[in-house]
Amino acid sequence: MIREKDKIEIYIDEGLCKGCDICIELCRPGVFVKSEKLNSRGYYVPVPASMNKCTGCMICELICPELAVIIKKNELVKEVV
Amino acid sequence: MIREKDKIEIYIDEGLCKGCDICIELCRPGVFVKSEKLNSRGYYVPVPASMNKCTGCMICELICPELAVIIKKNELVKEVV
Amino acid sequence: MTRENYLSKLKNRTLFIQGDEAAAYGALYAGCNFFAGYPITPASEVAELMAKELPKVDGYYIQMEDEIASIGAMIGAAWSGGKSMTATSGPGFSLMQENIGYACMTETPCVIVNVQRSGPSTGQATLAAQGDMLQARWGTHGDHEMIALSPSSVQESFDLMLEAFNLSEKYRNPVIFLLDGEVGHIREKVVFPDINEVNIHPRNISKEKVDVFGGMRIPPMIEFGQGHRIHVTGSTHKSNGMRDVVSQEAHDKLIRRLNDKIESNRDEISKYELHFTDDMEYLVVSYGASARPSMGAVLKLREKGYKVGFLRLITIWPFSSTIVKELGKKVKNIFVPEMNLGQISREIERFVSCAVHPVSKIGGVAHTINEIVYEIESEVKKY
Amino acid sequence: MTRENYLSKLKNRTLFIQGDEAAAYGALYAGCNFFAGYPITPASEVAELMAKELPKVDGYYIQMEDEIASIGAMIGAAWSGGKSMTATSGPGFSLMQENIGYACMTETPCVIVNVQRSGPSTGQATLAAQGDMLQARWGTHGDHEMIALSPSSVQESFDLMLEAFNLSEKYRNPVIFLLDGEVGHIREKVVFPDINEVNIHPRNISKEKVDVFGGMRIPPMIEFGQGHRIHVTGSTHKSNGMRDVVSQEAHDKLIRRLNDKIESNRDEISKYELHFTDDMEYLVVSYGASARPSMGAVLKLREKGYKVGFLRLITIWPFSSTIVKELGKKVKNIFVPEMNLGQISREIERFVSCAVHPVSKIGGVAHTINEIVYEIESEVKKY
Amino acid sequence: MNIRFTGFGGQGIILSGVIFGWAAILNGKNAIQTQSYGSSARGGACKCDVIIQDSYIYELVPTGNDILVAFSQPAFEKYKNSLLKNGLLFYDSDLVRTDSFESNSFSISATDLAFKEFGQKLFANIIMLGFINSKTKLINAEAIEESIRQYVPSKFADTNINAFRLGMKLN
Amino acid sequence: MNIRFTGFGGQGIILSGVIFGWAAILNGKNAIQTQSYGSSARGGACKCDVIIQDSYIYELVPTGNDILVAFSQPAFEKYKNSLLKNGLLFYDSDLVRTDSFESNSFSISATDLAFKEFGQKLFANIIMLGFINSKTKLINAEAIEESIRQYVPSKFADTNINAFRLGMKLN
Amino acid sequence: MKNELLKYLRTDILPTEFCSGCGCGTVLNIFCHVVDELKINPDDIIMVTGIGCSSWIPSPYFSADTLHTTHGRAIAFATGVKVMKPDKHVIVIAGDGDLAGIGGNHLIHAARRNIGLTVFLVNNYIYGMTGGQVSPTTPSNVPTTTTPYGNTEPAFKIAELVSAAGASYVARWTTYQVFHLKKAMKDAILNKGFSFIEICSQCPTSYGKRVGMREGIDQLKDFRDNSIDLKKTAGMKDEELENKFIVGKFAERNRTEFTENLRNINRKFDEVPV
Amino acid sequence: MKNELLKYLRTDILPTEFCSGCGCGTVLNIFCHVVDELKINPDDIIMVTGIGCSSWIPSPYFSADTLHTTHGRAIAFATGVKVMKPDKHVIVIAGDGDLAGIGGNHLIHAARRNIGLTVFLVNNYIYGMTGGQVSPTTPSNVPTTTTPYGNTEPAFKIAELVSAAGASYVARWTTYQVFHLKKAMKDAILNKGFSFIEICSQCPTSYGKRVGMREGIDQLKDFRDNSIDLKKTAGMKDEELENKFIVGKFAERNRTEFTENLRNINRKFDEVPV
Ligand SMILES: Cc1ncc(C[n+]2csc(CCOP(=O)(O)OP(=O)(O)O)c2C)c(N)n1
Ligand SMILES: Cc1ncc(C[n+]2csc(CCOP(=O)(O)OP(=O)(O)O)c2C)c(N)n1
Ligand code: SF4
Ligand code: SF4
Ligand code: SF4
Ligand code: SF4
Ligand code: SF4
Ligand code: SF4
Ligand SMILES: [Mg+2]
Ligand SMILES: [Mg+2]
Repeated sequence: MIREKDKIEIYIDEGLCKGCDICIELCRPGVFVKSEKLNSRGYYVPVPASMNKCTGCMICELICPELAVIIKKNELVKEVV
Repeated sequence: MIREKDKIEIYIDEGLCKGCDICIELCRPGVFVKSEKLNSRGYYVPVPASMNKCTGCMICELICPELAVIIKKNELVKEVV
Repeated sequence: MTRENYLSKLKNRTLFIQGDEAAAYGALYAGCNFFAGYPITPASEVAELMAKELPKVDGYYIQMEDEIASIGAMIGAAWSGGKSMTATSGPGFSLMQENIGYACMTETPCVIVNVQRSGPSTGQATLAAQGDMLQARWGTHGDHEMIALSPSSVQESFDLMLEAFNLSEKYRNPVIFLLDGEVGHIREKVVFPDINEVNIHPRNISKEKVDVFGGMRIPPMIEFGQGHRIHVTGSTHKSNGMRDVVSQEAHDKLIRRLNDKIESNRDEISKYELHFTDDMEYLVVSYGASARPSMGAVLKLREKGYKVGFLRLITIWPFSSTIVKELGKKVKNIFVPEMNLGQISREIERFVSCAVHPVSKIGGVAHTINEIVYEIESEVKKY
Repeated sequence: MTRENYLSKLKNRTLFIQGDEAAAYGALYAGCNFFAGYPITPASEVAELMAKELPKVDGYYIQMEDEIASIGAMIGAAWSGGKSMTATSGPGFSLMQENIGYACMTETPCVIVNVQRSGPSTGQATLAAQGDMLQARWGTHGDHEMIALSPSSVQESFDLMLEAFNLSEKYRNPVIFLLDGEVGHIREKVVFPDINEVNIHPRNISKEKVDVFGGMRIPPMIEFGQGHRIHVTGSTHKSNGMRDVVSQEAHDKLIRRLNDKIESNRDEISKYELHFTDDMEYLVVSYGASARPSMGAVLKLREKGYKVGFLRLITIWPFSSTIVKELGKKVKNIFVPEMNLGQISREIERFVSCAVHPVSKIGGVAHTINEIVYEIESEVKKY
Repeated sequence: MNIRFTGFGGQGIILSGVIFGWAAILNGKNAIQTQSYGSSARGGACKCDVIIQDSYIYELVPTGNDILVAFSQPAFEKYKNSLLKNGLLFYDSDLVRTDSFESNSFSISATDLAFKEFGQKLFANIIMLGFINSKTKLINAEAIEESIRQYVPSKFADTNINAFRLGMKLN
Repeated sequence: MNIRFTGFGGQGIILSGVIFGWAAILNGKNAIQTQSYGSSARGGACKCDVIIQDSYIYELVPTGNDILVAFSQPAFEKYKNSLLKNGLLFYDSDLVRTDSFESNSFSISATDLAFKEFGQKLFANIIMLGFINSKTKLINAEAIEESIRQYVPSKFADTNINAFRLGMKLN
Repeated sequence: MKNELLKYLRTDILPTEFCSGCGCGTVLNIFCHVVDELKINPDDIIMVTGIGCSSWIPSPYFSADTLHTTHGRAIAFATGVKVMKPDKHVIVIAGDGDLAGIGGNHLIHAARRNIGLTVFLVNNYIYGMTGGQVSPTTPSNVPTTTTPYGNTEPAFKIAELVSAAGASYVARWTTYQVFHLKKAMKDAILNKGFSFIEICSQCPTSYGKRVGMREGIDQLKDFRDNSIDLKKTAGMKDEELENKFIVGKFAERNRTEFTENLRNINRKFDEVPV
Repeated sequence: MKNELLKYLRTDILPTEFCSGCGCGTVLNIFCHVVDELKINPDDIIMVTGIGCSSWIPSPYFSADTLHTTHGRAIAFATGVKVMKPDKHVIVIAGDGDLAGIGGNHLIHAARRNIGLTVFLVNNYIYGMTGGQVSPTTPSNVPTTTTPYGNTEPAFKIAELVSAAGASYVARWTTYQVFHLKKAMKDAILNKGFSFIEICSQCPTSYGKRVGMREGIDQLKDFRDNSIDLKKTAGMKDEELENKFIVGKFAERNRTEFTENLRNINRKFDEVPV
């Protein structure tokens, strides 16, 4: 069996994020969860909790009002399990 | 033979007319002709030369830009010829 | 609800509100029943309060597509029986200039509030200024006179708005209500009077068909719909309202009368407040928000032993030249704290021969008492 | 066709044209390559000539939907490398006020022609006036300085337009060209110069990326498309153009610099003409069309033995206060013939302590020589 | 020398003045021309003044006219009193009745003539120019013809010159 | 007595000042309240000043603050120097770090507390009001509660009062 | 013999100052007929207008209360009038430059609001009063005093635009179709919401002569020969419709009138106990 | 890790001053993607804007030559820019109040002229920056700070209006349809004439909370649930379409661009012998 690994990386720029939850709510597979603690600017930022669910649909990156979500699609690293 | 007489009266208010010829040109039966002489304001006013041709269509009255044409439709006076 | 019912509910109430809101309440007391406006900081609060309250007195608030439409609708309403007003700030006030001239020319009673913010252009939109004092006088093209008032506190914003409507009716002229963003946005205590204690100048409407634009210095008005088929125009007109755009005499007669009705009543329209002017050697002249720290400074300077007097202008236009001339003769120096680079100080220069010192501050922050004290002290010490 | 080819065809030509047209030709000589406008009597002739001639110098005439759009397009063009202008009269000038402030605030070189007609409001649209002299100074909201010029003949309308463009480039400020309907519509002889004899002040464009809004009193410009990604705003801004709409210092620094660049060059900008002032006892001050019969009157009074001097203002704003102050000390009376109810006479009052007499005439007809002679004689005889 | 042309808009009143003014300049004089009209493009009364002098012109408003040209009754009524004593009145006899007004006056049927000779009432003003010049000899005819060619559309130039020459011949 | 409330827009900074000012008036004092904010409705720094005096207030701009309330780091940095010697600093400890700044200071986790106790960060400002009043006893609590009821939407009045009372109890 | 309809005019200033053959006079004429036939008392009419030749139809000629405003602002002023005088017929007659040029924003916003104004826009394709500068309705390529080399801009289709803005009654007719125009004017006046007619009208002086039609009658013949009924245009290509006058009714919609909405709010407060 | 697209922004002033969840940020984000994907050098872009929150997308955030004008006048200023710089992408981004309220006239006239501007109107249904007053796009009955008893006016359908005015490319999308919006922005920028996109966008602070949608995400869900493809609306009744967001392409027409017409005239004079 061959598995794709680290296909997608997700970054949240905490310095930009304003905790609007849009990425959390609109990611269909539900990749993000809300952080537990306020960041220094008073927001609960999203945490990409289930990276492996990510389909790479790019919605979160495109819709984030702060350009705070970065989806990196790396070349496929396939490994034999 | 019965003829309708004086069915329609046509008046031109020379004090208002500006000699634009619109009534002359748009009257289909050609009731009006142009006067020979300038009036005191420098215009050749129309003269209803062939009253009997008038169909009473009212176009001249409605379209005259100076409200200078008056079409009076009297009760029909029929006379036997 | 009738206006009376509404006002009886307000009577004797104490509120902690902004100058903008007090101005709006003043308008409601004055009988304003029409407001057309367009949002702009720091004047939007006037509109918002009118939108909420006008329906309660069977009046109408409408928001137009821009300030030009707003003043237009306001003038249309005034000729249709409305006591009407609009409110804006610098950018909108600039846009209204053409039709301010129209209101002068047609002798339309109405009130235009300009809550002055820091300009020119968009400037610092949320910060206060007194930068439109001369624009209020000269902003529209052609020769004209103007009535403009400027309150120094929230309570006065209320009180003076009544006066603004009364003057507009009495002189059949637009009145500019020159709030500054400072007084407009401060919250202070206001107490509403009993409507019966308030003096309302009714519109002078003629039942008969008369000349609405001449025949006397301030002719009566007629309202649309009275059946008099009047003709109102911003073009030069005869006393019956009909255009005469070619004869020199018609223009001369009309425009001189329009100017004269204000100019010849200058002293009657002019309102001001005097303090310590009997024994003064120096005079401070101020108005609006600046008058607050100015008065504070005068008190402080008096404590320090300086013989300083104070003139607070309430009426800005027509300019209170009589008192300024008179006071100017008594002093060596006049100091004029203003939130601009010196506007009213220029007007003062026309009437006095002593030295006139603008005490200018711009950038949206009111003078402090100490700043004014310092400026005056350092000048006075030179002698 | 290149501008040079075009102008070489005009060189040494004598034409019998209106002041409006001469102003337009002046603009073409000055290198104007963009005109945006909206028709209005008595300024339409400027537009009509530009519409015809601009394509010949590869320039652009556009007619916009109103005057606000016209001045907007003009400012946009100026930042895009255009030498741009617009022309209007009172009503349109009032509408332009907001964006005149924008042009001041953004230090946009451009020329705004106001061919003054009889106001306020629509007034007498086809008749001449000088009623917008103070509006040109104070029409837009907020503190600002202004440059304004006023020609007295058709030839001067041409010559001074060159100056207007040069001043706008030199000081990076809008320049108001205050024609009056009289000079604008008179036809007189004009002779066009050789382009090589004409002095054109080039736009000060920086090739490098620099601060375009500060750092020096009159910073260089940058043109859109140079790759410097500049930010131009009518809000208060720092020297790099970025908004700072909260700090008092930013506003104070910017606005004082904008005022200072004009104010401190007052004497350099100020142009005027003096006659018979050496031995005078009375002074006549006038400008624009009024200066013609005024000079005629001075000549006539001199013939009669009165010691009258004459100051013709060419620059209106900044006001020529230095010479006025100086001359004011020499005389007992100053007479100011103007086609308004006394506007420049008010400004004169600020700087002199002698009596200032407006010689006002409104209603669209220029003063006659005898009218001025009469006014002056009857005043002078009182003494 | 002050000359005033008056009439309705659309009669070429202003053009007459412009042509005359430029002709004066071609003759080496100073001239200014001013005009005024009602606020509609056509209907109202309209006047055009030309001041011609040898020296620089300070006076912008003629204080009295040496010549008055009238192409309409209202214009005549309005301006007749501006004529100086010994001034000359020219008018279109079809359009203006001078009744008891006393002056040195000259008239022709310019408008009717124009319509009948040249098919357009518009040429009346040029016929009148010719007539005036034949009576006054103010400016030499060549200068006026040159000026006409300068100011009328080239396709109508010849007709206008003919109209002018017709006017010169009238009595 | 000058009090300055500061933070981001949207944190109820201005409301705090208004409530405080009106409470002072209910206590028979003179008060003026002024506010300033950046030009966007929310993002920017925002401040609200309340001046309370027994006499008429001529000074419109506080020349130093007796109390500074800080709900954001930028606001704190910007305004900390306006605090008078011996002035009191109140701040939200989740949002502001005061580091080496020396003053009499008091802090609570107002925002986190509000979210966790009342489900909305919005109540932080009212919790802070309670906290301030418990420390300073400037105005009697009844007047503040009356003022709160006056200024918050009635359906949130009780929650706000609870928030206020929670703040009063904090240490 | 005098025209009886002169009773609707301010007769002391007749004849009009319009040029000979100008369509403005025809609009005035038909409007008088309409008022007469609808038996509207002119005391119940408030005319509002702007600046331009067309604006002179009401100001000064038609004898009713008349508000002659600044250029382009008639509809804005009329809005204030209508709010305070909802029971009057508030009628705006003005030109293409005035209403669709400088005043275009007020036009579309009033249409959106559906305020009960009746607006007759006299489209003569030019700025007439100022002597023939290009207007937003001047057809492409036409030379005018400010487009000496031909107009570089396409023209507005005003009726279509006003319809898209939301007006409840919209039509276009020319001064040639006098009977249709008369009927449409009646419909417009009787409609409760915002009613708009674009009236294509001749201007021999400032427009006609530019396009080879020196006299008013020439343009009228053009209207006659080149008008096409809106209903017949379905499926026609843009090129076929070029230089045609598409006439007919463009919109008739049932929408509540703006000032009624305002009064409904006020009525709520009638019942509030004091 | 930083977003590579930040290179298109003036980063020293980030984070933006937009409220949390504001759609303006999304528009900015997608616009950066578009510029990147089209490989446009920002030096070839001139951004022009007015006053309002939406106007802050270009001013100050997007890093290109930027002309931040007065309220409502962006398109007028941009007209002058485009005439002098016809080879640049002149792009206007501003709000509903700015472009369709006070600036409505410039909008329709620019559309008529078909001048080669690209205009993105961010319709948040409110005057956001001034704190939530009714705008010409606020739906009827919605309460705002200046319509406390509900909006008495119907809303503009801006895309439809601009199409009627003559624009050569017109579309409407919401901030939810990020891919469609991205594609449309590309089409608009590449189209030569006047291109216009109405972007329905959330404003939680000044609008959403008034209609029970306190957070940006609430309005996005509304966009998601209530958008309907223009192509599917044929035959649907007005009532069915109420409160729906009709999205899609409204116009795509081949018309000559305005500044090209101007240059064609100038070219004629190139050949004139001196
Ligand atoms: C603010 C302003 N700008 C310009 C003018 C000059 N002006 C007067 S009428 C007019 C054009 C009128 O055109 P239109 O509305 O089409 O009327 P028409 O004369 O063609 O009937 C213009 C531009 C003015 N009076 N006010
Ligand atoms: C002439 C003028 N009038 C009013 C204003 C005040 N003003 C600033 S932004 C704005 C509304 C902005 O609304 P919109 O364009 O929809 O932008 P948003 O903030 O909603 O994105 C207003 C009315 C102004 N700056 N200038
Ligand atoms: S969409 Fe962006 S700003 Fe909003 S929570 Fe997610 S990362 Fe933060
Ligand atoms: S790319 Fe799509 S699936 Fe992946 S986190 Fe973003 S929204 Fe979720
Ligand atoms: S239409 Fe009227 S104005 Fe024209 S010629 Fe006939 S009567 Fe005279
Ligand atoms: S009524 Fe008809 S037929 Fe009779 S004269 Fe008039 S147009 Fe001719
Ligand atoms: S210029 Fe045109 S619109 Fe004006 S009156 Fe003459 S023909 Fe009529
Ligand atoms: S007020 Fe609305 S549009 Fe403005 S930044 Fe906040 S959410 Fe965005
Ligand atoms: Mg027209
Ligand atoms: Mg908006």
